[in-house]
Amino acid sequence: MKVKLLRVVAISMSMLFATTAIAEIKVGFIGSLSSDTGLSTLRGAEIAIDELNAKGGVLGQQIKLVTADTRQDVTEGVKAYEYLAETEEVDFIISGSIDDVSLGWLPRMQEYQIPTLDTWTSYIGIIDMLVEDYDSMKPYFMNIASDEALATLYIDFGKDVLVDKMGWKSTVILQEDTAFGGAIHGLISQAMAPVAGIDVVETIVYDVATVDFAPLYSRAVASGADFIYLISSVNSQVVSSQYVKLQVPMGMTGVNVAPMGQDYWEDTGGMGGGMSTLTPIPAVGMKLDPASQAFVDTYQAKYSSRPIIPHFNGFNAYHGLKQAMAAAEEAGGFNNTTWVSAMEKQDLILELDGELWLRYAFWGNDEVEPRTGRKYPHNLRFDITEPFDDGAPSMVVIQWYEDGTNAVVYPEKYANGEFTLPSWVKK
Amino acid sequence: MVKPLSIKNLVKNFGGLTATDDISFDLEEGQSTGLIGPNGAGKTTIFSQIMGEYRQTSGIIELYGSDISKLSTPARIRLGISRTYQVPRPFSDFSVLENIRVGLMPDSIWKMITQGPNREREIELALSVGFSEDDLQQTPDTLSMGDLRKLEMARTMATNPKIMLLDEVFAGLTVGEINQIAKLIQNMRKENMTFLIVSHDLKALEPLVDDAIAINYGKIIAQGAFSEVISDSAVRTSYLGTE
Amino acid sequence: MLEILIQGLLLSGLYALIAVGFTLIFSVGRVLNLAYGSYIMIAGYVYFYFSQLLGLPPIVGLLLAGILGSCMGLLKYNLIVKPLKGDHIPVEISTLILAVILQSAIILYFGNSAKILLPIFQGVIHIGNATVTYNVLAATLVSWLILIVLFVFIRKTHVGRAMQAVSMDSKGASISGVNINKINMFTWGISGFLGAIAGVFFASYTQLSPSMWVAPLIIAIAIVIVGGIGSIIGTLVVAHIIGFMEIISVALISPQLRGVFTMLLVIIVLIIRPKGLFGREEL
Amino acid sequence: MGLGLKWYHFALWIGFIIFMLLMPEMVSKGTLRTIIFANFLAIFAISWDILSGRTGYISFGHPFLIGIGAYTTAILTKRFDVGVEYAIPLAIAMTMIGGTIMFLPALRIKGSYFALVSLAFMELMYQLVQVIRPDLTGGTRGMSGLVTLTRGAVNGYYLSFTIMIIVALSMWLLMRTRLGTALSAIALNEESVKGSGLSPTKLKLFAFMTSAFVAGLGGAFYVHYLGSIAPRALFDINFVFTIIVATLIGGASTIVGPMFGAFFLTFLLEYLRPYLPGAERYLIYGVIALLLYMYQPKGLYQIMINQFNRFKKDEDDG
Repeated sequence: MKVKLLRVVAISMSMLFATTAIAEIKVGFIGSLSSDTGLSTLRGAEIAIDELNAKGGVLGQQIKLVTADTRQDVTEGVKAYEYLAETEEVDFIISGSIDDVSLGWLPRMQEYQIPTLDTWTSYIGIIDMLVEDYDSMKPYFMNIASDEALATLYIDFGKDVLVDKMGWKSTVILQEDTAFGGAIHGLISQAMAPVAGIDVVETIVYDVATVDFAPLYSRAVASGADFIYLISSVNSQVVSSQYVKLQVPMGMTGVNVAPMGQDYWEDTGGMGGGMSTLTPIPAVGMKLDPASQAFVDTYQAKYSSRPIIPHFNGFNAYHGLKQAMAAAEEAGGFNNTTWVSAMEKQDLILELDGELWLRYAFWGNDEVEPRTGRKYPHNLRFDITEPFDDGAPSMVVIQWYEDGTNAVVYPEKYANGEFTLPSWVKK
Repeated sequence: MVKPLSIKNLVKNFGGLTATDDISFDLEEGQSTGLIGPNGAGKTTIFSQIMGEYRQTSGIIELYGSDISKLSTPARIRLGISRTYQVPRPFSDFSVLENIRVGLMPDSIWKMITQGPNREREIELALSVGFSEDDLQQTPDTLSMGDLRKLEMARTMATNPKIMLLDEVFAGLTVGEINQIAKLIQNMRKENMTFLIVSHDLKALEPLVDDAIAINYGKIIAQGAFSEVISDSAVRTSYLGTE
Repeated sequence: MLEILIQGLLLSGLYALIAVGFTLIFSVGRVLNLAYGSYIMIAGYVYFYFSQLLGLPPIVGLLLAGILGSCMGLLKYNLIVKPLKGDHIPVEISTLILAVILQSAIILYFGNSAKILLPIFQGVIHIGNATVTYNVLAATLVSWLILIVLFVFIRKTHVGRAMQAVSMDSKGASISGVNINKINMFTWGISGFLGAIAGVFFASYTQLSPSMWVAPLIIAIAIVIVGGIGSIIGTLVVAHIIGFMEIISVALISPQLRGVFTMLLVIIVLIIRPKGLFGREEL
Repeated sequence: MGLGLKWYHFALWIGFIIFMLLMPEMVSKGTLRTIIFANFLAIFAISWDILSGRTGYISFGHPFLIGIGAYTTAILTKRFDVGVEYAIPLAIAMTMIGGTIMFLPALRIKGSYFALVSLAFMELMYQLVQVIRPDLTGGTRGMSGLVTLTRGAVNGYYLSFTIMIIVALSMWLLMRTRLGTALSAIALNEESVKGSGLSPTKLKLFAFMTSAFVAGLGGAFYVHYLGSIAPRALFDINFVFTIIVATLIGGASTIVGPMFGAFFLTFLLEYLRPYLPGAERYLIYGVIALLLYMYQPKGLYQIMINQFNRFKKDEDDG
């Protein structure tokens, strides 16, 4: 009896000691393993690592990828980060986390000081944390343009397209009740109205669990505005497809997360035509530079399940991971000062037909972006002023047509389609 | 002389139905009184009002001269009046001793925490109602109806009452068990306990009570010495009418 | 005003459809089936799989979903409710665990991202400012049809009256010769079927997602609580109270308080009238 | 006090505490981090057990209480620069007020109905936190960069274990007194408790307040361990699910059961991670939980007691 008991104890103890270290570079992925968002980042990283390993790895060692699932849950995100840091002892972390999940594990990043690259969240609050406390936040990089930059360029779209081209003067804002919705609403109502000359007639805030959008659309139609401005990130297929199903007799554009993926059409069962949204780049429907196109080709050859084309963060992960490894090569490791300064100097310019098309570089700690007049330390180096020769624009506007195709409609330089109204809307 | 329990003009309406219609009676110190009447006459409703489980529509209930009409059930029990139920309601997962333990507890969280259980008193109570040493750790699901009634008596006695209201104490019992319970009541009568007893079994009731109150349709129809009450013609017809 | 009336009627119809299967179990079996939302979710996915991915006709998808819902109900009754002897709390907790398991299973097979179902019936009509899709109209009509059939079934047929008897007093019913087990099986089967039908309509109304079981479950619970145990009429009336409350708060007050009013109603009713507004404890 | 303590109770507790204190010497930091979460889950499960396991008032909305504690201290420290030494006691006091609010419906309703009201409380709180004053609560995204009390796995481990063991031991002792018996009696038959001259209202209020105290304590330290707070993760049916399942798998109404249940569940989940990184993990975990619960609704505690009794019987026989 006693021998048996001892054996049980011995086995359980050995399980506790289970992990061992091998000489290799470990990259940790943190994100949801069952969402398009998470999978885009994961697969972007996988392809980059395959390519790097084929060329001999980094610092003379092979790169190994370990994953930690967050299930898009904040607490799971903290556990996942701890798992990567303490059990797997990774050198670098690439993240496809959504806003609140990133906010959840950020205190752990500050504690462990592990170089971390976020590819999906564009939450300006995180960049603000870098502004306030650069020292503890410096291993953090975000290679997607943050909210502020997205919104600024979007207001230009309002002026150039909605007012000048469509002749719209007033809007009714349909906003989901989330922090994201609130932030975008603030930018739109305070800047778009005065700058672009669009009058906000009414704002309708709805609860994200809303089942039935018919009364909301009725209210929007009754407001008498020229078009609906939709702000939706959670369950945005529902609000989009109900717009189509109900054939709401009004134009609609805005910030809508669901149409940002190529799977949107299948997900809505084709009930998604006419929808337009701003999206970070590289967007669906956008022409790609050769390097990014090659990435997509490899991706499609390698993976058969959704997302059929990686979302923007897949590209960010692919290019960003290579930059992070290049920085490590230059700095001789992942030290939180030498690696950080090497990473800050990374600059990848991707050209299409001789023009600057995409740029992966970062704002420095003290640089001020001229148009918004503020600092964006470690945020992607975006450009929000035409003719976009210093960097890629922070966003483009895409539209889905009723035949299931999509195209970029703004800005001019990237556009390959026209902004139009769905067929059931009377001009 | 202050009466242990004094009921004055008790009325209870349930919607349009009058369950207790202007009932008044007193209990005498150390006396045992039978409360009899046909099914649905309102006996249990009177018990429930005395214990505060139902609030009376009007009327006064006095315990040793003070009005208890506004007090909660536990407060009334602490003043020295306690009842048993027609269907025993033990704590199903508890042993016999634990069931009694709940009855013995003071209604003070502090004392519950700081003072341990009084095991001697628990055992004494259990044995006094006729449990054997072997029964003490049994749980109610293994007990007979008679044992459950004994347990209920013991838990009621544990609250240290001066007046006990017993509701159908003999229902569902074997002759042997009836005798056991009867003996227990007789012993307590010797110790000057005041009783109000409801029972259908008039024969078993007779030796246990001095007086009786007969009610029908919520009204008192006869009151006095037990032998007089049961020979009362109104009482006889009320019983014959329903049985 | 007209559109509030129309939209209110439509939404309430859907809510009544969602709640009725839940009500049945609650009145006959006296247990809350917290995995009820899973019928709704799984039915949506089954319909999606057969009718949208494989291209079978909608009615086939709907029936397959219903049959599967029925089977799930029977399995749940035999594997969970019966072994636990219908004890309320253990059944509630195990059905809650089951719901979470089913959610993981769906994520595993279909992924986490939400999908939109094609409408079962295509097309819209405009009435004033309100637009009504045929799909929602159909859901409402089906809901009314099911409620009427169920009402008649319970009053007029032998099995229905036996269900009624069990719901009022299962011991009494058992003494008078009703086979409780059979009636329970039957009820769980029907409830699963109804839940599944409601699920397909609910999903085609909103979306498919692995976490979609929570919202309809809360609606069903709210309706049953406010309505009180059981009565079909009560379910219908309260579905309309909650449906209209929601439409009115969205249209006239503040859309973001949509759910708050429902929750407040639930809490207030439970505290003031724990038996519910129509708590007659019979079907 | 008549706690009925035996020598082996002392031996087991002291053995357990020594074993746990030596843990940082024996295991990796990653494992320690896992145990920290287990410690917090144990605190929440014990809080649930005091209320629901004991008195039978099943709470499906326990995050309502935990959330009050967590949000109070998060808001006080982040927005008003209050020191944690004041913020945490205030948070606990607020949670006890929340416990009193949750207690009010329990005056009138019980069973499934109470369970549902508690769920409604959680849902209401979830909606309110997002809508009312997002400048204080951080709205949907919650808050990050909150004060953390410890740095490093070892310190976090010692702090969380200390709180957990104090809570567990004191509640275990408390529930061995006659008060524990009286609270259990409420679950068995509230009418008979009244009929025994005890006020169920007073007892229930005490159970709610104690449960809220523990939940507030746990919630406050939890948020200062995480360094962030997010409403979506807190007021989540999955969180409720984990707390309840931990308690039930361990053995409701035993205090030590929920503690072991929390450890069991956390480790089950973490050990599955390397083999099943994705959604399969939760499937397997749920199935194990359901089977265990169906097999023995009284939990691991009861299984262990049964094993112990069988072992003892074997010894006696042999």
